[in-house]
Amino acid sequence: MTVKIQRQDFDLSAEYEALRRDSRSPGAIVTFTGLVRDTSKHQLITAMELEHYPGMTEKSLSAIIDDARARWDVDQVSVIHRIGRLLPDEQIVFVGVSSSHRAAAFSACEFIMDFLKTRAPFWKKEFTEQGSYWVDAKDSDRDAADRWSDQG
Amino acid sequence: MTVKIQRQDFDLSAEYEALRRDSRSPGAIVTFTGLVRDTSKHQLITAMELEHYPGMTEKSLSAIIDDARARWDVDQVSVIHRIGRLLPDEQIVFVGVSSSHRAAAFSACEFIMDFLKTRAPFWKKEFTEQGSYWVDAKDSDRDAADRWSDQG
Amino acid sequence: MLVEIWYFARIKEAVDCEHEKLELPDGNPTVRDLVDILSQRGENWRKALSDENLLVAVNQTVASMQTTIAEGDEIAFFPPVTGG
Amino acid sequence: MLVEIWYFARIKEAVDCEHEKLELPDGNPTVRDLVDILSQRGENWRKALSDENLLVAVNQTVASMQTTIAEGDEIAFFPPVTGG
Repeated sequence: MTVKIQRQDFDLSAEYEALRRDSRSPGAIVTFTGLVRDTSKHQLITAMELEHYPGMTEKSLSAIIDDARARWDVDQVSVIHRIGRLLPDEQIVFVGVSSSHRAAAFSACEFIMDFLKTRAPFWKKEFTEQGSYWVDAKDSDRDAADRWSDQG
Repeated sequence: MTVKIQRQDFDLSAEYEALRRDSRSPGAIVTFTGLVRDTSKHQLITAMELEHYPGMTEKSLSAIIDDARARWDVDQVSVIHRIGRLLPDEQIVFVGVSSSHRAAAFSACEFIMDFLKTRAPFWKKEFTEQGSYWVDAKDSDRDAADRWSDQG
Repeated sequence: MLVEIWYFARIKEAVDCEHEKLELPDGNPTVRDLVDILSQRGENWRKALSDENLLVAVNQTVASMQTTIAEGDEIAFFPPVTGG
Repeated sequence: MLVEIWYFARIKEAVDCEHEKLELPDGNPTVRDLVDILSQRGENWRKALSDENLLVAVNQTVASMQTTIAEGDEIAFFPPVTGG
């Protein structure tokens, strides 16, 4: 399990190759990459600033990964979240999961993203031509995380 | 949408960068990569041979992708399936989906894999020290595909 | 009428044939009729084509034993798929 | 007793403070007691800390208004998270 909080960009293929190398004949690798959107509520985004709570961030991500491991048979897990100033179309977040079971890799990867979105202490500020504002938490993200409590 | 059936290996990062480049500010990119396992029913696999039905393969993959597009708001979709002789831990299959919605990207990617496994005309022959045999279709793959008929 | 037939994977190995062109009697034959004709060729043919999991495609689309075959059709017999 | 307090995102901007050390009266104060003390500082503090969506963490674990604070604890106030 690796968790990285960093300002610099990441290289998907390096992360993927690390998962492949560190896994025991995995069979399935699922990756999620989140990118900065260029619009928000019909305004053009010129930049985004990502703040986080050092220490708690790593703790909460580790707890989310532990939860995923308790639910599914996964091999390696890797999470990267960038902080600081980002431009539209830049990579923000990466979650990669390897497993010998395809369904486990998909579920664990999506589960980690859903809880990262609702539990990990990151906050986004969007900069537009009209000004800057803190992004509001979305009901759809809360719903996405809640739905895991109904499932095995 | 790109569908490639090929003998040669593929480069995840090239596929990912193509999805990123061809999408309109996607927000989310999910990739699935399937790798050759090194054991099967407790026998060590020395190689695998992948046969397919040229023409029908492309047709069935296009139909599966169309089904996914009809169900979810996805931007770009890319599928690669290798054929011929493969060694353990080699990459067999890639499915990449970009979308402005994380849940859509996850669902469409998993849906395409589930139906590729049950509908696309590929057949695996495993070679072990004890001999070679055609792989049997798995009930778990049928169940994985069937579960999509209960969902939105 | 002339049709083209493909065999894949374990079916291909069982009947030891990958591809053939075959003249069928006219009169809207079904896949079932074709299977009956092919099954005359020997026990390996009969057994391979009576497998309950056997799949058939007509013109590269999954079909059934009741599907009617027309001049020039491409018919394929294969086991359940196992790719990915 | 001395505690450390962090403020994040829009809470930080509203109270114009990122980090402070504060001497609290002994006697098992709760997060609610701390919020009441901080709210005395002005309307911007009172408003920011009475937001119904306000989250609080004690020692980097999500806590509630009823959580008891001990000497040396690290308390953080922040809005719902929006990463990813």
